[in-house]
Amino acid sequence: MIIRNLLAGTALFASVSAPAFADKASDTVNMAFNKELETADVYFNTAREGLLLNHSVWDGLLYRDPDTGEYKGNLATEWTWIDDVTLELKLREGVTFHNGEPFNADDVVFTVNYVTNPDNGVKNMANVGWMDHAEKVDDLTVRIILKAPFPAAEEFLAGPVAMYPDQYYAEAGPTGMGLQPVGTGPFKVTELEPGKHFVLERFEDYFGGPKGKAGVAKVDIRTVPDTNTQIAEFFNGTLDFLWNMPADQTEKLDAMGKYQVVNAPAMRIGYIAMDAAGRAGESPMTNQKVREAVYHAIDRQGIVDALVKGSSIVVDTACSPAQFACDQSVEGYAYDPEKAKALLAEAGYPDGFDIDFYAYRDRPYAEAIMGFLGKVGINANLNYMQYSALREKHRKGEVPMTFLTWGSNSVADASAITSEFFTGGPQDDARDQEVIDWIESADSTNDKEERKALYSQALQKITKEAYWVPLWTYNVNYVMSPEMAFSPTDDELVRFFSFGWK
Amino acid sequence: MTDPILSIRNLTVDLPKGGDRPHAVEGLSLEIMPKEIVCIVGESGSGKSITAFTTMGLLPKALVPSSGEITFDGRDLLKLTPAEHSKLRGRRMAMIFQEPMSALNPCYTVGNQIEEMFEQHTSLPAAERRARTIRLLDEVKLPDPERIYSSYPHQLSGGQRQRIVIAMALALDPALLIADEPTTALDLSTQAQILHLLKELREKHSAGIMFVTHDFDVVAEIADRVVVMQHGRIVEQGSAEEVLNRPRHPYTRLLIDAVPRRTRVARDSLEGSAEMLRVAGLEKTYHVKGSMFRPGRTVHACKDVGFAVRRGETLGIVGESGSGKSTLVKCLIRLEDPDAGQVWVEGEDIAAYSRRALHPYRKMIQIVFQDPYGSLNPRRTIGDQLVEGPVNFGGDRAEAMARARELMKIVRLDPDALNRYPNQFSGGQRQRICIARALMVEPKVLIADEAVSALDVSVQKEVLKLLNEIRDRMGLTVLFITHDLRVAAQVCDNLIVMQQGEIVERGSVDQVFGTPSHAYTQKLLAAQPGQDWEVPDVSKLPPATGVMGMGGLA
Amino acid sequence: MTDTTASESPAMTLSKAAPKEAPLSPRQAMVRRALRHRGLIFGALVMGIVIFIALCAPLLTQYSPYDQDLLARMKPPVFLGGEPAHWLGTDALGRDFWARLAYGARISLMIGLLAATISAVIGSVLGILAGYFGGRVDMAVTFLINVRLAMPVVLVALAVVALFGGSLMVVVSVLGLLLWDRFAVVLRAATMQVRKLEYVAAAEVLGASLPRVLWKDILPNVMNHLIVIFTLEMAHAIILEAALSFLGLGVQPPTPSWGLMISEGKEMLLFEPWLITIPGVALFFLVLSINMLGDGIRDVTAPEGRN
Amino acid sequence: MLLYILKRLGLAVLVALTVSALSFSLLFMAGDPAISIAGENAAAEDIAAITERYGFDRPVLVQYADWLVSAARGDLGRSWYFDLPTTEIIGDRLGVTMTLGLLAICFALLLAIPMGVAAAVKPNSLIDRAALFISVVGQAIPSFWFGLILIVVFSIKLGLVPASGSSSWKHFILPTVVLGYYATPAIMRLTRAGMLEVLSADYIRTARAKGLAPRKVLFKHALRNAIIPVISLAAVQMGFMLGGSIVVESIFALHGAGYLAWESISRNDLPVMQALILVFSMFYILFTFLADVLNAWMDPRLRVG
Repeated sequence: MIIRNLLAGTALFASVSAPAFADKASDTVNMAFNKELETADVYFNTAREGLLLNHSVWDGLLYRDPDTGEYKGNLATEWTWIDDVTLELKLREGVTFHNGEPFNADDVVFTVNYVTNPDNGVKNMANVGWMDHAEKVDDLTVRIILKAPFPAAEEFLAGPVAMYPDQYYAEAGPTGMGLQPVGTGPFKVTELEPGKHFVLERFEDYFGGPKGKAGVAKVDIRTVPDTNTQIAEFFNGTLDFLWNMPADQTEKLDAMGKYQVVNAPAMRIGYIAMDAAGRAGESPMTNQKVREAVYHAIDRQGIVDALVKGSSIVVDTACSPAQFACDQSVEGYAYDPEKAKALLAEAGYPDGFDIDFYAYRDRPYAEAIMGFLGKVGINANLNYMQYSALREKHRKGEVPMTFLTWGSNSVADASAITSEFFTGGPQDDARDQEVIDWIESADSTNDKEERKALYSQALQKITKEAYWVPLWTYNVNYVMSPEMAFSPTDDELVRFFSFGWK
Repeated sequence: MTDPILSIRNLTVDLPKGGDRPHAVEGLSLEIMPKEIVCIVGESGSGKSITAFTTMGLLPKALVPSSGEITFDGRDLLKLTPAEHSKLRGRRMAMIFQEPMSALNPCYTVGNQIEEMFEQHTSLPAAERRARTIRLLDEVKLPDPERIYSSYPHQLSGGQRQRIVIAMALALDPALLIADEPTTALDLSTQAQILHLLKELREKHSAGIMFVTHDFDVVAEIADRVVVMQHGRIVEQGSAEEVLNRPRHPYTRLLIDAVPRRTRVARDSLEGSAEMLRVAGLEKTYHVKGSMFRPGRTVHACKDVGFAVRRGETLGIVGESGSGKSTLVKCLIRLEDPDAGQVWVEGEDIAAYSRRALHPYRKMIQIVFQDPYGSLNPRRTIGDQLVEGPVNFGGDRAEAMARARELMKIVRLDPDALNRYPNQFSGGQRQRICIARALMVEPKVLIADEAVSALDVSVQKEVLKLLNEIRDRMGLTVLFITHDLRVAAQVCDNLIVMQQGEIVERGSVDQVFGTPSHAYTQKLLAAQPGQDWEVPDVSKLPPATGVMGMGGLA
Repeated sequence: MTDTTASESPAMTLSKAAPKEAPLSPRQAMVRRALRHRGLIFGALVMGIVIFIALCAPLLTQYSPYDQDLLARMKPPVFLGGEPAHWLGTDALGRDFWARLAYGARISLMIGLLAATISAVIGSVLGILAGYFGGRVDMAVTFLINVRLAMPVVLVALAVVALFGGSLMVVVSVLGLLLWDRFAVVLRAATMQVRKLEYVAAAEVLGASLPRVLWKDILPNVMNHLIVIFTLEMAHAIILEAALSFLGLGVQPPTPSWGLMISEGKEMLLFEPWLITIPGVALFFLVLSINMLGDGIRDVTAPEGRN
Repeated sequence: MLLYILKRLGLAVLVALTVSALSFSLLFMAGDPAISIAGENAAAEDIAAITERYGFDRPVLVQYADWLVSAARGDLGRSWYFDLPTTEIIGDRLGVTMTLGLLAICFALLLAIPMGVAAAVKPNSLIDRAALFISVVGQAIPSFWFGLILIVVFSIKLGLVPASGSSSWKHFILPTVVLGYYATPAIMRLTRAGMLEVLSADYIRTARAKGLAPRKVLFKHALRNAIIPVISLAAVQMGFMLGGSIVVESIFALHGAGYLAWESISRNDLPVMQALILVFSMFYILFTFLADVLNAWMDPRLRVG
């Protein structure tokens, strides 16, 4: 009986009666991170979990409405470009930090100058490196001086660039901030065990910006690394909110009919990068026909339908459709294994070839890709490794072919991905001067139309030359207790303040 | 006449199926009177220990008494429940074992272990228990009872431990004392003391003693009555005087005849025979490393040892355990490197030769070890092990095999045995094989290191005879290492006596036994049991009577 | 005095009784004991089946363990209502589960055998040398053993695989290099014991060279320990590989390793538990059979070992 | 006595040094640590800055010497991931692991010793077979699999205990069973074998010949001797278990040192890994040392010269 139950899945939960989600009464949402967050200081972590805390505990100067994509004032109420590299912002009055410290121009100046100073060792320079420094004009007016024109400035100011209290941070530093975060956001952190446990409570004195007052009194976050354990806890009612559930489990949970299951698109896309420039030595990947064959060989739609599921779509651009300037009219190469074989034969590989194939996440997707490659004769040997190890190998140019993903830090601008990988940097496998030039000029102008046009050109060429095989967009599955009210956005950001009850 | 303390009638103990015989003990009957020492004698496998263990109720589970009765204290012990039998043990009947080294629990002080007797069987207060324990320690003549009381077994010598076991056995003044080879594992001098102690105790206490042994000297020393066993049956019993001097059963006669005589078989003079081996100034010191809780110490195992042996001579090296004779042997065959001194073999001093230089001289000196079970590799056939030597010295394998067949005949084994494995042979056969193996390389000197000590008397006799024959036939020089003075007396030409790494006495057998000069030798000789017994010449006795049953008792 | 045989303990009477009846060579006696040993027979039987499956995998299934079918994912096995075409069902990529299991037996056995062989060579060489020579050699080996024992196996293995990437070779080497300690410890002790026996001395006196003594007199007499430890470590290596694969740091997919199958199935633990139950049970029985085989060999080669 | 302890300690330090040197060279041989520190979304310039800041361009030997010097001062470096002192992070996690380890070893001892003793007293009886079964199964069952099955049965199906976390004693039940069961077979086998050996020892025969009650023979005389090697095995097992709790901690999401180790591996947080290897090996060394002392304390042959 037990054996049979162990074998047959769904029978297991016959006895799982209506779980006791008693949390509406306590006004607390229990949720889990599946990795340990290194520090709560947003400038010293690069994790998605850190971004989540960032958005609920701190505020940026601006705010991007997740529904309309429109930028709104947040800690700043008005902002104007004085010139290409100078942005003046009027600050909101009467905002206080969780520790009671009032918010003013000094905080902005301190924060910007602190994080842009390389000596302070901020981890994610890409988020702040575009700023040179900030200047105080008066108590409620500041100017941020850019190093060079940076079109995505507003996006970054609405995203990762959080404002810190100058007095507290000067004293506590990153370590203190990591252990006792202080921000202006709708939630304050009341309990924190590094990497293990965060308790957020509604900040009653929240100034009431565009984020709005927190809908629940408390969010209790524990680190539960294992998906199964998370689901088990969810069944037992000790978790109310599952986030980033894999597609298969989500389907099963949905089929049980007891829980709310929501899927939302994410900005992350998957892609196959190939060593077109031949950095790893003479490899078949330097041949455009081979790259096209790879493109033709993989049934991306099939993988999306069977494995990725949700709101994911197949993409043919080296960026996410949700990003600005990501031209969706680019046409890729369709699934056609016969064509792929023919191309391989043309390229001089009628019997296919062996190649090292690297991946760091979503092992089943990688295996599925390998399965399709195998069918046209490309025998891919998987090297599944830690991200850091893979990235290092890639940077050294030792990776002929790899399955990667990029989430763009939820920055809704093509520059957050295309510029990262196609401007001749260590992870640029194409090293196409034309592409580099187009993107560089796109990134140094604030003219939106011009940028769109330049990006379109670059993206066209990237796909045409099959430098990458763009695969699909990712999606995020949320599973909630029946009482919870939450509508996810399509940028992989869980805004805790928008949690509520039905 | 008083009633016997113990009366065994018709006892049969079954062996588990598949053994070589159905019963361990069959139809056994005997009686023990108060203050009487009854010796049960027999070779290994005769069932003598099983008789003792059945009486104590300590048989292994596989062995079951199937018939007969053992009357003790008016009750049949075989009908008792284990719990009832357990109550008798220690209080009414007690036992002394062979191995004093392992008979005591290493984790508790000996005082504690003796006191347990009182704890279990009496309700004496603690102080009284202690006092009586101290008194017992005093009674078994242990020095400084207070110190001994709180000693752990490992801090005591074998003889002292045996006294503890005896004290334990005597604690509650039992009516029956069973001693199972109590002195076999002890040195000669200790054995003498223990035997003396037992005789004394018999006088003071009224207990009857069942004394199991294989040693006729011990029997002669201590027995009032003797029971001889063979293959689980009693073949003869009677008073000690009768059995020892006028044995009637052929088997008893065989055993007694096998006891080595204290006199040497006359041999041709060795005068003029060439010197074969000379040892001079041999020194060997061991450093025993300390452990975390024990300091290291240095043992001087050989001090300035020197002697010479002629061709054809048998030199006996006699000493108790720890006298350094084994170390001497190891140095001679270079299993150990001597610290100093010379070992001359045919004019070469091999003491300091490197392993490589030594190789050709290895075959000059060969050895037969004590343990017949440990000296043959169980995973190789006899033949393979025999040809090992010649092949190592560059010989031809087929030739060596032929010689092996030859030698098997000489040691009186079937040459077919060469294809078998050691486990298919008995102890005596193995020793013959070992002798053959040693002879394979045609050595000049053969060392017999306690080579017959582990064997039953009758087998021992055969092997000794074989050794002598081979010596004479091949002109070997023999170094005969032994702790057994009788054996030494019988086979050796000359003797050296070792004590604590030094040679304390040397001379011909007659000199050493007749007029010992060193106090230690004198003490050793005096400690021999059964000195008053002159082994009878069996051939001069009247013809043997047949198997006797209960006759002896009548 | 160390005169022991003159005693007549009941146990000795028994053990001596046997050879008299029918003199068997040690090998014959061993075979006879082996045939009577139930655990050994069971172990050998299961092990035999696994080896058979591993060797004959291509004959036992028409599927390749690598062929995926995204439209037939996670089909349940026959006994849970699946179709007979895939009698053990299919995995998350639609690969035939039975084919993966059968080919996976090869991987598990190979990892076990290779890793145990590497560690057996390292461990027994060190152990035998230490046991034979004693002194400084022994001190050095004991130190190495201590160092090895002080290194947390799982942690180090995980770290190495994480840093160097997980290929079959890496996994096998890491396990082989980490599991030699027991060989060394046991063989050191066994060699010390055998070394004291007089036949070793006799061989030396008979002029046998050192390698010959080690090969002819020491090795055969510690061989039973070696074999027993070999089975133990083989089982250990198989379990560890599974654990590494489970933690995502073992051999590379799509290699059909049982550990990897459990790791892949773990994702759906709560919904399709058979995905981990089947390879888990297979792994359990393989390890069980190897261990029972080892226990059996120990009992059979050293009859006094258990009772 | 003192000298021997000093010698022993010297040896322990040497072992620890060797282990640390081995692990250091192993860890730092592979991969550029700067990328690990920078994290997944870091850009190129971040990585270059980090390489310089941490001095990863220096020779490995220099870096090891550096590490060693500060380790001697009790500073095992800063976690690249948390940017906190590793000692602080590990100290924070060690409690859970120690608790788990102690509970598990107690569980193992409580299960193994009585069963081992009972099995030895009645060989081939039902209880002997049961003990054999438990130990054979224990050796063969993969602990990660066993853990998952226990979660499914006791946590999901029966809802008796929580599936993960470490906030109450209930959370420790399943991990204790899994980890403890892992150590059980070895202890049970040793207890059984030891008891069998001891029970056939001469001094047990002596004790029985003294007419002692069977219980006293068994517990006072037999167990006391048989338990000595078991205790030292248990201590060594404890050392192993702390190092081996990675799997169990990751399944049950216990935030202990084992889980930290696993996470640190996937984060390439070398200082933490390095420190953990050192800490775990120190524990092993400490436990074996304690086992020796305990042995000597229990066995007068070692204690009294």
